[in-house]
Amino acid sequence: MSEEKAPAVNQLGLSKADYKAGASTMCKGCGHDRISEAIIQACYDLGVDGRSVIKMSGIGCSSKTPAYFLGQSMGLNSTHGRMPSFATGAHLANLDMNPIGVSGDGDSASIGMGQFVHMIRRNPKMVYIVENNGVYGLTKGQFSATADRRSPSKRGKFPREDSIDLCGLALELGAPFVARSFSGDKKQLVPILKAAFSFDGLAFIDVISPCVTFNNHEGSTKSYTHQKEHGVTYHDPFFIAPKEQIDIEYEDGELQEVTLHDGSKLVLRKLEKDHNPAEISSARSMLMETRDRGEILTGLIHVDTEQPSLAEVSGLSREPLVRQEQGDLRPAAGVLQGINDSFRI
Amino acid sequence: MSEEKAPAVNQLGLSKADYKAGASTMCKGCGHDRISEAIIQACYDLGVDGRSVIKMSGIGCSSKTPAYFLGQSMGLNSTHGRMPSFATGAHLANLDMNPIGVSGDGDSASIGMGQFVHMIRRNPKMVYIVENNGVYGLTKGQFSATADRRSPSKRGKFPREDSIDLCGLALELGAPFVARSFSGDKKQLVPILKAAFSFDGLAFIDVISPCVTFNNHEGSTKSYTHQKEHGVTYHDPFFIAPKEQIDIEYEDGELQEVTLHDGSKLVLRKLEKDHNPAEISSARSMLMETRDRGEILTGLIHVDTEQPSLAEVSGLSREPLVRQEQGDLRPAAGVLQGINDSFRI
Amino acid sequence: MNPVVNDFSVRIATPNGTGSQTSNIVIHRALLRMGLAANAKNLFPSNIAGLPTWYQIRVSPGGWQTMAESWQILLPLNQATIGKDLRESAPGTVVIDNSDWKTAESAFEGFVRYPVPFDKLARGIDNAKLRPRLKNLIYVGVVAWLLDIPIKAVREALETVFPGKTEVVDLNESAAMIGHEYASDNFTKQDPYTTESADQVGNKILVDGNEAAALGAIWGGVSVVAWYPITPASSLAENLEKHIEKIREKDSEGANRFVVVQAEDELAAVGMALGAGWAGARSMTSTSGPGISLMAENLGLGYFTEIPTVIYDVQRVGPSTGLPTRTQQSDMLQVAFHSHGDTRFPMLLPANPGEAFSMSCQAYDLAEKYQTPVVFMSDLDLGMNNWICDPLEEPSADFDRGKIASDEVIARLEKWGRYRDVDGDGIPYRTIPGVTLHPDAAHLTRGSGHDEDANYSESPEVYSRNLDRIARKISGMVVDLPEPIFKPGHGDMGLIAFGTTDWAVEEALADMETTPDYLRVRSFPFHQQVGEFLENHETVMVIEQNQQGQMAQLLAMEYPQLAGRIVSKTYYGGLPLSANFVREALQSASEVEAR
Amino acid sequence: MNPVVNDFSVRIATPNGTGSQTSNIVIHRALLRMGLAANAKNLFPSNIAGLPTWYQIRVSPGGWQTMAESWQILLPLNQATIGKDLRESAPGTVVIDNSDWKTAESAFEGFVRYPVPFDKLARGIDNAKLRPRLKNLIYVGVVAWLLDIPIKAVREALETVFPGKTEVVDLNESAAMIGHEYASDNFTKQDPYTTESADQVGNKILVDGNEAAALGAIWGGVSVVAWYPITPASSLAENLEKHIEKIREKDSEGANRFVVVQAEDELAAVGMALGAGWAGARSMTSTSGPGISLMAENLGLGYFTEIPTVIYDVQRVGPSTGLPTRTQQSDMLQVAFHSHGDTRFPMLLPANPGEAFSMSCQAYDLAEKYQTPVVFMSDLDLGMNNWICDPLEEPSADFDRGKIASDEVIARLEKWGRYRDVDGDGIPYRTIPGVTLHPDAAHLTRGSGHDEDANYSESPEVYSRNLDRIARKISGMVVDLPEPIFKPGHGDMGLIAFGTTDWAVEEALADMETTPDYLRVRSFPFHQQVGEFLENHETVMVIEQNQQGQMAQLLAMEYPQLAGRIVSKTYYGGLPLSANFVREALQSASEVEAR
Ligand SMILES: Cc1ncc(C[n+]2csc(CCOP(=O)(O)OP(=O)(O)O)c2C)c(N)n1
Ligand SMILES: Cc1ncc(C[n+]2csc(CCOP(=O)(O)OP(=O)(O)O)c2C)c(N)n1
Ligand code: SF4
Ligand code: SF4
Ligand SMILES: [Mg+2]
Ligand SMILES: [Mg+2]
Repeated sequence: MSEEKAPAVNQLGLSKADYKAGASTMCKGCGHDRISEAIIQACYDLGVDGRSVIKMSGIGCSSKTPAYFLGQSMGLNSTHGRMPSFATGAHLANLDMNPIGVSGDGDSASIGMGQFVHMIRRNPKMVYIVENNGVYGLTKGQFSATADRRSPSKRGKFPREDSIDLCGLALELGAPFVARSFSGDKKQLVPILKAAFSFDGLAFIDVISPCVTFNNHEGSTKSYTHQKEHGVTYHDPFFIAPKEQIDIEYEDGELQEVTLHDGSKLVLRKLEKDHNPAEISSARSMLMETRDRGEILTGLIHVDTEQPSLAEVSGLSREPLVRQEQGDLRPAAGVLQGINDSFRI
Repeated sequence: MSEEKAPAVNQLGLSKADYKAGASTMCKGCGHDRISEAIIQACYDLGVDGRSVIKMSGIGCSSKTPAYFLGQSMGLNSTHGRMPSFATGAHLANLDMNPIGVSGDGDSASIGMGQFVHMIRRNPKMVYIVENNGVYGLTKGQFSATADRRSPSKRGKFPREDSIDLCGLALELGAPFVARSFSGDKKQLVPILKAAFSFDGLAFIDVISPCVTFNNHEGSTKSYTHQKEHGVTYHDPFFIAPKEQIDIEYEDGELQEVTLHDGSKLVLRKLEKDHNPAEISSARSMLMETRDRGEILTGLIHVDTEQPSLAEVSGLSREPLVRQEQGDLRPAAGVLQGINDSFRI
Repeated sequence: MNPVVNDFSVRIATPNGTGSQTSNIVIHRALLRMGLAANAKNLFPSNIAGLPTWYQIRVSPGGWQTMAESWQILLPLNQATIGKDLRESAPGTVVIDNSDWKTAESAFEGFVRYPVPFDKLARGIDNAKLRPRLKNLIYVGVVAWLLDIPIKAVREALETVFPGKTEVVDLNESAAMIGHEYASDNFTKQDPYTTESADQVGNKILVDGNEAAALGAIWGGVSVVAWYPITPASSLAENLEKHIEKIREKDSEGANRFVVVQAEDELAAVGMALGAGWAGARSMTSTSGPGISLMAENLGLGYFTEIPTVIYDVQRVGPSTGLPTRTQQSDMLQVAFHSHGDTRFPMLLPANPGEAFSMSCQAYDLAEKYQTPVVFMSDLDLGMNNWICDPLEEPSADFDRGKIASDEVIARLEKWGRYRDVDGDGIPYRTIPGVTLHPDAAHLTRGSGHDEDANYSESPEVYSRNLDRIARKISGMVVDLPEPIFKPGHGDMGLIAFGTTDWAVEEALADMETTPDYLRVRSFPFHQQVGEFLENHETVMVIEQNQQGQMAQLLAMEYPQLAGRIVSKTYYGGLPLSANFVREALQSASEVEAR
Repeated sequence: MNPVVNDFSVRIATPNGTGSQTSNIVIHRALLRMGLAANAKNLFPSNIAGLPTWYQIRVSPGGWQTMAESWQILLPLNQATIGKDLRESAPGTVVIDNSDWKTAESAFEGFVRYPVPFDKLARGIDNAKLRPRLKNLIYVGVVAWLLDIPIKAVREALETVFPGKTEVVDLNESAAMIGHEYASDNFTKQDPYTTESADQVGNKILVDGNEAAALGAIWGGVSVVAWYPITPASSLAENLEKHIEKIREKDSEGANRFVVVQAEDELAAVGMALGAGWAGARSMTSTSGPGISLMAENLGLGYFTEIPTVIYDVQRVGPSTGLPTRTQQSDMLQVAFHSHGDTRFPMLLPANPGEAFSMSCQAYDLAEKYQTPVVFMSDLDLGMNNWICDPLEEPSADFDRGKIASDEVIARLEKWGRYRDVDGDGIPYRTIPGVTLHPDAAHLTRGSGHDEDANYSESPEVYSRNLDRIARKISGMVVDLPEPIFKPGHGDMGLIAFGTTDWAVEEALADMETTPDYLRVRSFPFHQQVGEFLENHETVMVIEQNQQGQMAQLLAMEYPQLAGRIVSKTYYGGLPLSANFVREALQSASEVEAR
């Protein structure tokens, strides 16, 4: 299986260190650092060329993390809540690049809600990660819109509103790839990330990522402990790259396979209960049921590989726009003449 | 029943004309005008004092309509997509007032998505009407975010993205009062509006309101014809004010009653199929099922009278803030002394 | 009575959304067919149907494209405004009214009246379904009779409006003929106004500024367009989409070499434009007042991280919603220092469709060469009204993509850093993700303090140095920005204007004896010539279309030593500026001087 | 060696988020307990833990509250910056370093070094769990030894920091004593710096500007607060909530007479504030750069529809994300002309906590009296640093709610209209929904063109008239806005500053022989005195904390005739301004004059 002991270099001949970047300035133990590690692991395993990735983010502790992974990739740390629009523009400019968008719960669910919703509708190819800790870390611990009503702040205050479930929202909006994971569960997060990279469309991943400084205390529903106690999942996922030999034996019905656009597969080993992420109704009811029970569902919640991506519906050339030259872009001599004629009096 | 032939004056001694305002400047036949009429009718029937209402709106044809109903009420025509925040502020300033927010699909689902979502979470007492025509009327017919993918523009272009179902979104966000109606169906819209006025919390009503100038052509899924052909409902509603004598005879199980905060009732006469709007799961499944069948569900979709309103969770005085005087607001003599002491070195 | 040939304005008052716009355009087009450089201004409300609209067509010997303050011929065909329309007309005005309305006779006193029973005549239109729209054509016929416009010209105009639809043209023509016949049967000409064919237009074209700017963008190589609808900017992006679909060559698979995205709002639109610019595509967004306000924060990011993109601000009357369908030049101060913190945005100030095309095209070079958002400051009058002007000129310059840190460049430079001032001009070398592959190229662009190598820094020195370099870079743009245009006069007074104010100035100066020296500013930051112009004139009047005198204020800030010489004259009622305003402004100034 | 008593700066370099902040505050507080007007500046990064922070405490005979450019005592306790910290220190600086780090001896050359084995000493702390935090207290003890700060003062400081927690105080004190003992056992004093109790503070208080402004808002009667977190503004709203919960009297049912809403963003925050202001409540929002940019459009609505509200802009270093935890005065131009179209926003310019309190309180009267958003322009240095100042003064004036069209007023006025200029001062009478019940009161407030009766209008005359009235109203505010403060000097030069720049100016002027006349501007639009000041001085230097000289530019715009007299001096590195900068600026000017 691909998660077993990694070789010293990957298929590109790169070592894991080649996927790292500057030293993190997160607090020690911050969930966000674990997500950066998972991204590094996934890209290393997949043999991604860092130079084909662009890292996009908004503002927040989470949004700083692109400085701490994939040092060979360029990135843009934009404005608060606006990562989706910057990423969409960058994506359209160059379809060859693989955007990873990193955001926070404040960044996406509060100020960025509008862009979050509309990015899902547009469905650009992109991995969209929300590093969800239920607080504004960088501004020192105010509630975000994913803070649960029953989850007190360190000072014992409670949020006045119900929290937003970004996965629920994404499902309602028709997102084609909806997953949730936990920064403390690399075993689950890494294969999901790999599947997300292989997905041609918006792959949304809500990652519960505890803020050790402001929201990891008793009673918090975004703490490491809470997630360990209340997280549920219905699958053990593992990822198989197109080239990998599949030598897994399995009983019928125990495993579900999701074949992604580039031919790779996410294999889901069923636990306890049936849940077929390809069926939207199954996804919806799983999410609602667990939510009603106070559980936090993780894993691949929904996937739909049929939905056309933004580039497709835009009829966009596969040759990146950034590579088009003056000869491709400026109309030929004579065309202006014709236009002038049409304006003639 | 309350919808029978209206008397010449209502309980306040006001005639219907007292609930009108300036002449409409909408296009002839515009759905929005019918909604204004329904608001006038509902307020007249309820005997609302116009001076206890504030009319809030954003920008668009729809958002202009507060100039055309309830001429005795004050109103604020704010900026594009920002009605929710202005209305929230005005509401908090004076809990005695009853805000009616009027918005468009462009105003609420495109630029205003963030405020729409967060207003639902906050749950201020207010009637929130989206006059939904699937286009930007005032800027001449561009697609809005509620334009269905299969619904062409007058020039035959199709939207590139799936539409947003504002009722679905409201349900997912936990809105306590979710309804949909049709500007062409006053019989349904008026009682729903009355129930909304009587509701202590956010009463959201998505009203399909055809734009005769830009989106009423063949193929459009927001046309009068389309709504008449594809609209479905499971209830005939009627509204009973607290003081009204109930002399309706009914068979058990045929009628559902929703008792609202002021003691009035919305009575739902069952059609065809069972749907209990007090059950969120019933609401969800009805909405999903009809949507999947290409139908547009109208009626009261969901109601939850238990959810605490913004004023409640804020512990706000029932005495309106605007009526508080200097004596109530400025700390007593001596308090500053104490504060200075605490700052003493 | 001597005939007045080719020298009058016709004002047509109608409710909007009733189809009268077609008739108005037909009259305008018919005059154009006669070789007259007729100008038309559309004064429309912020509404879809039913509110007052005025359409004013002007024919003048000089072929002026400005709106006159008065009119000689009035068609008060809106019952809601007829009283006001008549009151605002000068004695002797020719009035063509609807006699079926039974307006009090007294209202027409002092006018030359041609009463037409439009409602009755309309019953003569066979096609009942189209009758409400065709009814408007009747007044076209009456006007044609009045001004002696050949029926042929009317038909040709109809053919331009309904290309290839002979049946529709026939229907419309016959409706017009109803009016024409009624007038020739019932009226004798009592007024002097008439037309004669002439050769005022020659090779000229008729186009509005938004369409010209849209074409400029295509020639400038734009490939990512993100916008959000707003009057008066919408037609810029809409025309761009329409044309680019046709004239931008497809790739070998027939796919698009561009993308146009209708964003969910202006925050997203400018975000997409900046994202695309950052990734290396030529990108743009277009908007007006409220939208430009919403873009403040993101534009500040673009300025400080040095991302090329082009913003079109088609100005309308502000503040707030203001008069969304009226014209103004009142976003100047806001845009110049947009966003919090120290910024100074380059602005292009086109005055006519030719410049709208060329400056729009050039904007992409400027944005990429100087790695900054460039703001194209148009206005509703330029953007949405049609102008007779010279044909658009093929740009002579090739794309200038500026300093791109290709792999070779990085290898060549001793040490490449995203924000290093290698050449001493303040302009660093930028990378393009996926194109620049050199291992040193990667970095994270950020709006927070950063050093020459794009690393995070909170050092005061690094911060100040960076800000200074950017300021130097922006100031350095003058060598490539459109130069001011100097037109010598006789007086020792100077006159400064910009944008569409130019048309009124040109017309006013044309018939003055002692004209001031005139400098038309075409960009910000200002060229040296602007300072010299202030130095060379004791008094410099600045005429502009906003309340505060924003250009005058910008000049005072940039040239404090000379600020005392500036006299600011402003119009801010929202109508296109008239030559008369300029005349009176200059008059008042010379009076001041004479005292 | 003569002792240097009560005249030095101590600079402490640590990584943030390690608990060192407590130790720093204890040192500061201990000096205050001695009666010294010690000032402390916290230079912190935009980060939660691990990045470099500096804390600089200054004791001076004058009790100056500005930061000195240099320091006499350095604690380089951050391994990431020790090299830089030492390099930046002047020869002779006293250095207390961590000798366990094995820093090269050579780095300490020229300094007076007291090496302390902090790591080793820390092992002496019993409480293993608290050891990492308590470890920081060791250097408190060393500093106490060095400066002869009585242990009693340290203990009292700890009691202020941990009120009522004797156990914690004991623990901390004993940690401090480890350092104190080590130092007294191992070092002999080799430097001259020491302290003595004094009476510099008297009745004074210690408070930061955000807390003072928050209290001012409570005294000003704010009842609807909507905000979105952002450094350095967050603590304003947070303190407001904390205090108002305690000191605003509850109603008879124990319910709140206020509401604080954490909005989803700044667009919503200002929308709520304006909605509440429109409805008749006193309302506010607070933010910084990026947030103030996002408020542009809605503030324009507030300006044009004439809605009272108060906006607090705690300025930080821009543009874009800039240096979010550093100070600047660089939003001046943006705010003055915020939003598209012609606007001119009144700004209050507090320089110290006393003014933060009084101007914040007054802002609500101004907003309601003049029916406009009023912007309170603070900055990070004022807002987040503690200042020693006079006690806050109970406001003497009662609420001035301005012209409210009550039922009686409407009945009395011949014809009431929301935007009628009844009194000739440009200020109309406003209604309060639900309170004004007169049948004529109802109207629809709108951001589009409107006439005196709030009806929709596209008339150019109506529009211009309305804009002119608003401009007149805003200009008329000067009678109530805080006046500039004039401080006569000797030279014939003038000096203008505003906000926190004042502290550095005051200090610089105190020890100069020939001082310029000094005018501290405290609001915009400017008072007549400002123009007169320019008139009375051939040269007026304007010192401010931004790159462009934004105040100088505003002055040039407002007084073009006198603009040539303005000399602009700017600092924009983000540190609190030093007196030395002012001294050098004045020096350079007098050199210019001498030439
Ligand atoms: C327009 C704007 N408003 C406010 C801020 C201040 N701000 C910086 S980060 C942040 C919250 C970030 O929270 P989240 O996205 O959850 O990230 P986290 O730090 O928790 O990872 C805020 C409000 C800003 N930078 N820009
Ligand atoms: C910030 C901003 N952007 C754009 C506009 C232009 N605009 C006015 S109305 C409108 C769309 C309105 O559509 P909708 O809300 O659906 O209302 P409708 O006219 O269809 O009733 C737009 C984009 C604006 N006024 N403000
Ligand atoms: S404050 Fe919270 S989110 Fe930010 S780095 Fe620290 S632990 Fe992580
Ligand atoms: S354009 Fe459409 S939405 Fe607007 S008034 Fe006309 S019909 Fe109604
Ligand atoms: Mg967070
Ligand atoms: Mg609409």
